[in-house]
Amino acid sequence: MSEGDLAVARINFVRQQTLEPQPPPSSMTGPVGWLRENLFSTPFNIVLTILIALLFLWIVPDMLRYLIFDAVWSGADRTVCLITPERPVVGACWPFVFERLPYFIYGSYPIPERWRVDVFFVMLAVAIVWLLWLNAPRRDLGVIYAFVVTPVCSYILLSGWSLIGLPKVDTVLWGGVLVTIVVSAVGIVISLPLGILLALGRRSAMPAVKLFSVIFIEFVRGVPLVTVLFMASVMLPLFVPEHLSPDKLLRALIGIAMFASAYMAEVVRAGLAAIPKGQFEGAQAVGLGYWQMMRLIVLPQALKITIPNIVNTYIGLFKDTTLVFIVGIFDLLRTIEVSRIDPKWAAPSTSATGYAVAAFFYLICCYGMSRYAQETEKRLRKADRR
Amino acid sequence: MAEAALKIKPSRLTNKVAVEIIGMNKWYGDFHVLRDINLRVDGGERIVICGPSGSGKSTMIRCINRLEEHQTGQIIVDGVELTQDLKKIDEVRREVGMVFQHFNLFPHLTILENCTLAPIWVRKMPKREAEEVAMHYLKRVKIPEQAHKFPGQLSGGQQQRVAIARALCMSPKIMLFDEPTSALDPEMVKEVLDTMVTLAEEGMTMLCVTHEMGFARQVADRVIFMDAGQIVEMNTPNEFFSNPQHERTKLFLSQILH
Amino acid sequence: MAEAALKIKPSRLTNKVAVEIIGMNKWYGDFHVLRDINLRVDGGERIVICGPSGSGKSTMIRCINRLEEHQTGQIIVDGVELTQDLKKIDEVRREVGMVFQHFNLFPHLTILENCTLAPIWVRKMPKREAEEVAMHYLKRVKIPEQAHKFPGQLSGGQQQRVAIARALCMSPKIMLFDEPTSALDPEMVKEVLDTMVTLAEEGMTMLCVTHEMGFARQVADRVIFMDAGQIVEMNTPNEFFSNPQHERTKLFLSQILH
Amino acid sequence: MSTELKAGSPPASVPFYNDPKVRSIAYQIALCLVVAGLIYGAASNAIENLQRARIASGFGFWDNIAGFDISQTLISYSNTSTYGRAFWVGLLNTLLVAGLGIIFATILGFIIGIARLSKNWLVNKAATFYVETIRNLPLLLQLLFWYNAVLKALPDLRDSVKIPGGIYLNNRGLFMPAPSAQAGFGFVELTLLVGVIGAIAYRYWARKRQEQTGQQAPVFLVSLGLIVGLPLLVFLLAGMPLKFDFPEAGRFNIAGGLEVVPEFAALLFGLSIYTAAFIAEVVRAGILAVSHGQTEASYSLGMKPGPTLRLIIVPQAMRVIIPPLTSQYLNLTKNSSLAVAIGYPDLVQVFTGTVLNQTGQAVEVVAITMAVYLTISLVTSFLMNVYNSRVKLVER
Amino acid sequence: QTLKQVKDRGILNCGANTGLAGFGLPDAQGKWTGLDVDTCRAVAAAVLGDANKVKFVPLSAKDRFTALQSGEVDVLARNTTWTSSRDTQLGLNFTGVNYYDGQGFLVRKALKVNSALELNEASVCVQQGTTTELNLADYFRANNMKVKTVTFASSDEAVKAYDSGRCDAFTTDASGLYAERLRLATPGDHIVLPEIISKEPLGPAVRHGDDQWFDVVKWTLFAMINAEELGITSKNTDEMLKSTSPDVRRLLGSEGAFGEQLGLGKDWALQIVKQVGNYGEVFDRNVGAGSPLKIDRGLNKLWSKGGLQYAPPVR
Ligand SMILES: Nc1ncnc2c1ncn2[C@@H]1O[C@H](COP(=O)(O)OP(=O)(O)OP(=O)(O)O)[C@@H](O)[C@H]1O
Ligand SMILES: Nc1ncnc2c1ncn2[C@@H]1O[C@H](COP(=O)(O)OP(=O)(O)OP(=O)(O)O)[C@@H](O)[C@H]1O
Ligand SMILES: [Mg+2]
Ligand SMILES: [Mg+2]
Repeated sequence: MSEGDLAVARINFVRQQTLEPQPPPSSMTGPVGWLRENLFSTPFNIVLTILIALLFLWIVPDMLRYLIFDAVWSGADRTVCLITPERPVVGACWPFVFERLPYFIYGSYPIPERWRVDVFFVMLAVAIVWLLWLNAPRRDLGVIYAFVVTPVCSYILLSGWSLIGLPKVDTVLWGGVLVTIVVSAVGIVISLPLGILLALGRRSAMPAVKLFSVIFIEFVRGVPLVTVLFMASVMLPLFVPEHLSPDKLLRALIGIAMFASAYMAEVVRAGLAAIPKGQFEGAQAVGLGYWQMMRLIVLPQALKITIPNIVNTYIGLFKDTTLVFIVGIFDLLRTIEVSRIDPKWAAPSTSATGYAVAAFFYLICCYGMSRYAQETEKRLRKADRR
Repeated sequence: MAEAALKIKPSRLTNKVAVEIIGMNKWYGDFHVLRDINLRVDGGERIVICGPSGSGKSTMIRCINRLEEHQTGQIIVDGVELTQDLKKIDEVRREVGMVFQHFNLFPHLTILENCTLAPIWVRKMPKREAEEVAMHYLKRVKIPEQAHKFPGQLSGGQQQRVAIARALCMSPKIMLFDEPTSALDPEMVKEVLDTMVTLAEEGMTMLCVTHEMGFARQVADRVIFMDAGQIVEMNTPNEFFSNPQHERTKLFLSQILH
Repeated sequence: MAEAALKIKPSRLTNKVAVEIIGMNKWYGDFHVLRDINLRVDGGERIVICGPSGSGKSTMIRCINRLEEHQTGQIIVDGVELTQDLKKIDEVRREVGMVFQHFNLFPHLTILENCTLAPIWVRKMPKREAEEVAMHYLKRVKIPEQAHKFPGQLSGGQQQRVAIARALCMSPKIMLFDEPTSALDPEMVKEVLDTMVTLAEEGMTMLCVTHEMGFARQVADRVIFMDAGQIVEMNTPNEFFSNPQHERTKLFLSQILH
Repeated sequence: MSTELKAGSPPASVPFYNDPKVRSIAYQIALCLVVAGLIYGAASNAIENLQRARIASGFGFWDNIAGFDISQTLISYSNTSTYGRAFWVGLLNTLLVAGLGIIFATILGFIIGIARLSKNWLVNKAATFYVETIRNLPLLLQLLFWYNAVLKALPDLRDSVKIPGGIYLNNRGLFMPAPSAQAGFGFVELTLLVGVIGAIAYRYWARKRQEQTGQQAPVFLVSLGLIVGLPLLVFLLAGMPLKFDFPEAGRFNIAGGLEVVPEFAALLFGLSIYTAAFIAEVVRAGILAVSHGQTEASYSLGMKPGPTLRLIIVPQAMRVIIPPLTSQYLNLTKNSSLAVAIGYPDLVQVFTGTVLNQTGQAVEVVAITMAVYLTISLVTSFLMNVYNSRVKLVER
Repeated sequence: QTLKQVKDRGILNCGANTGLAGFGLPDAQGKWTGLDVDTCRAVAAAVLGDANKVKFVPLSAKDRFTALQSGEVDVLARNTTWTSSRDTQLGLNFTGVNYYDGQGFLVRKALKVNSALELNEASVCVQQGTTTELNLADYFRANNMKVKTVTFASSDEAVKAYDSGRCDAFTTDASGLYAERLRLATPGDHIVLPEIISKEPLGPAVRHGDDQWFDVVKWTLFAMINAEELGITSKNTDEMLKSTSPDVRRLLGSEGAFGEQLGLGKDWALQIVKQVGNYGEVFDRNVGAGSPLKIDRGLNKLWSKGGLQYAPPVR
């Protein structure tokens, strides 16, 4: 307090020496201070803390015991996972998973051709990292790689092209993680642009466009995907000329993409509703056209606002991929469900072990998505602190 | 409407000192935005704060009702020190009115509802009465006929006047104005300043960030000049305008167009 | 940076008459907000529009680049009549710059990106060059150091200056200012007005809604006074201030504080 | 306004392709043509193919005897009822679980969503943890988990928890005495009606009084008294004109009485918990879309965080919340069909499952199912959209 | 026409179960195994000469009939019960019976129940199936008993619920009952009741109105049964070709033109047996002693051994 003399500062005051900016105080935190502030600041907080701690104590040990300590780790068939007088508690039955793992990943994909799936996974991983890692070099090339090279190459690779010596692999043979990834990747890539178009259509001033968008969105959103896929799977040959009848996986893909788009459209519409009119005016005033305005000004803001909803939709989509089983293609969850039927491994804990694998897989993938989205959100939100 | 019957006088302060700021510092991240602020405002005093753009004027008055947290030093408003204590913050905010630079009207409420919301919910005033008070102030800022429009349908100046009326409807003990006349035409400026003069005469304590030097001259008890996050000079308007001490102040005043 | 080398001179108008408004009327719902507006602005002219709050000033200049649709009458900008024709509206907007009363900066873009966006996408300028131009104007409004901040992190006055720089970066033929100095301190006002004077000297056509009478006196070729949606009086600044004709004008001018 | 339009000069020659009206009409015609073409193509093909395939169709099965049992029926049903009756049983079960699920999920979702924005580290993290786990696991697995957890937590039939008053709780469900009205019960019903009307009137009066005097009345307590207390009093006075059908323990089961099956509890619980995680994110997005200035303005008026949220933030956030919230409601309704996994007899289990299996008329049954869900969805989203257009901002 | 289509296509589309142990289930390599699946392989072997030229389309109980009707699949081999209404109303033709099944009950020993007739008022967990729920209701109605059914989509969940005490009994086709019992925590504590409450003849089906194709599928199945009866196995086909028995010679195509009459090759039955095996082998491999299910052949024994499997002669 350099001029702390308040008596002097009563009426007039002239600063004699300019203060230089100083570094902020190292915030008064130690671990104890942090704890006190964040966990035990009020009675309500204390109660909450204890409750949540208890919840963890209740769940975590049981889970660990089941999945690890009581689990069976090796064996050739069901007998090792049975409950016997010598072994009254049996946890997860891992040898079942070990034996079935290739099936979970590749489904019925012919064994000699499975390297193709591996190559596809690698390509996709590269695409994802290239796109999502903000400091990656040449991200413009990354976009081309991810949206042109990868899809084309993967298509050729996975379904085969006899001209270059890759035997054809029918999509009914695809399965497991492969299908889950393919379907959700396609859905994710298609649904956003389509959803945006539909959302803009729904806000359009042209009655026919608006009507079409509304009908599409409401109807698609309204019927259960299961029934649509059912119709697509068994009824489609009735609606299109026989020779046009598309591949089953493709039908499911179309259905899922349509659904995700309808949901996405509503999500985007919500984001658009939050953009003040001044932004539209500002964009128009600097001479941007409709599409430029949307692309450069409105959508970036609208999408940012609605990121949590987009992630919701993506996560929903990722899980909905499981419905491809209706058209007779087995995704990961379905391969697990089928595997547990195998009498070779029939034991009390087989199902639960299989489901634990599924849960783990979905948790990892979806958590990855939502984590990344939250980082993005945080990054973008820096712009409008205040 | 019997205006005389309305309880629209600002309530009296319980303390002699309205606002006291002692050795206050604030940072935005690494940016030292307010540096060692010391200020004491007595009840009923009218303070004008001016200074170049970005000097921290808005930030300072936002600290007074704790819209921004300060990192070191003390701020005491009407005898209540601003700390983490939520209850005290509420208490302070109830008695301190604020007019924002960007108005921050509630776009989903009509003008009238904007004005009656806080009296009804915070002061527990009957709706009827709150509306009467609101109409009184809306008349005072000359926009009673807009009462049932939404903020989005008003011109900039009209919005600003609503913001002023809204703050006054709470009959606060202390008013903080952040450039309350920026969007107004000279005529309206005069109108609003007149309102403020009346309030001042009724004994309301005011801190006003403004560049209307005329207002400063006419109403202020003291003028504070800020630059680069510091209070550079403080004086009575007369002294301040006729005889600025600090180099920076001189420079600033010399540039004002007349 | 070789500023001299930059193409930052405003482009010349193709027509002698920059803006012509003939018998224009506009309604908001039932509210007749602009009534029979007739105005002709020659290329290179500087017009100041003033008038009480809510008199329709903003609405009028917003009509000129068709942010608002007028219902009857004609508006012709640089020889192009504003009708439903989308292409023409685009053409007009490209050549008409606007500074909003509420700034309307793009919050998701940095200051620099705010300024370079339109030149890059509308004028198809190389990014490099656009950035140079932008920095030039940011320097001119004294905030080059804020170039990489986001609008939300700037003070009100800083934001307003960004809005001005953004409009100038398009080197428009005609500039519309809606209270471009409302949030600025006197010092900055002078700065900005100086910039505008320079632009005026470079021959840019300007329509400026402002209450800075000083500016009107100094730069304007004509002053227009609006009230209740009508143009009440129009004259050279000298005549306007020294010898107002209309009652309303006299009243308005008499109220200005000095 | 249109009258004044004529007064203006005729629009100078606009090239037709730049006239937005012409353009928009062109777009719309093109769109209509494409859509119509697609529909025509599909329809003509379908007719042709259907004729070729000679598939038996029709809705004659509707009135046939169903011949199977359903474990939870809201309307009377036995295995000699018709398929049509089974359909209604399934539909009502779906509506029941979906309706309750929507209510619970909304409440929980709003709480979690707001908690995710809390400054309190623990509350914030707990809410985040909730969202990140629940949202990221497939619903099916969660339902199975909850179902097994419920079954495990409840005691065996023989060790039923007996609650005085003839209530039993075990892993077969919750059994309660089923009331049936006796003479004189009409009075009670009458007073209930009176109570409800009274409560409404009281609310109205309380609002009026608040407007006039600023006093806030204990609306909730008084309403409770009027709606619950008054009829109860009359009930006692009238000599308790109710007969209870008490559940009785048999050899295998508890028979009679009202029954809440564990499948229902697990499904409702699982659905609400799951959807709440999604709703929480929807709510969070909505609240973040309201500019910070609004909160500041409200605080500076002395409003507390609670009212600020209720009166300022949420109303403005609604327009961002509603469209995706509607989606979540629809999702919940559709997800209720996962009931088949845990044995709850919803529409899909009863109708699209068993009835379809019996009759084999997949196309008809699936079409009806689609129509039902579509109707539910359209009604939901219509209501939500009406609400949404009411909260739309009026802007210049 | 289906025969021609299949030959042109070079691959047989076969509707299989989405997963039922012993009847149609992918193994760890993703290869389909099961009794029904092998029936399809046999058709492919007969028609195309290669038992692997089959595309299996997993069908749920819901879509199976529609899929067959709309032409998505050529043959439906998906443990489908042969009933009159399916034959008449749904436009199907059952080509025979490859498994005689019936519905039974599993109960806890602790309940001390010895007959299904003692199950009055019991809760029964049931897997949603084609006729399962109906049979259950019929049985209880016929015997004037009451039942509470809890219906699950998959047998696994039904068994789990039963195991955790939600129900007193679990019912499904007898073939499944044994398989499901393996899943219980302590299989020894449960017994299968003696009553079989329904007739469930399971068999492949084809579309109405294509008699040639109907014959092909029907005789494929008969060929397998006949092969067992005649002692022809996949191992001994080569020796059997040298056999002098006229029945064997006719079946294997060394005598007569029975294959051509069906529109197939001469060696159609030879290919079936060689590549897939005879009925006994297939049964044994998939559900019988050679499989983890270890189901007794019971009704599915050859007629000559006291069972019901009986095939008309090739002649
Ligand atoms: N959230 C923020 N993060 C970083 N810097 C900020 C933030 N908010 C404000 N600032 C900076 O703090 C300084 C003071 O801002 P403030 O709004 O107090 O200025 P002011 O004196 O009110 O100016 P004006 O008269 O233009 O409104 C400015 O330089 C501004 O850029
Ligand atoms: N969307 C709208 N709906 C109805 N009335 C409106 C709408 N927008 C503006 N108005 C009214 O039109 C009038 C003119 O508004 P305008 O913004 O043009 O005023 P202004 O002259 O710019 O005033 P200021 O100097 O206060 O900015 C005002 O009375 C305003 O209330
Ligand atoms: Mg400020
Ligand atoms: Mg204006």
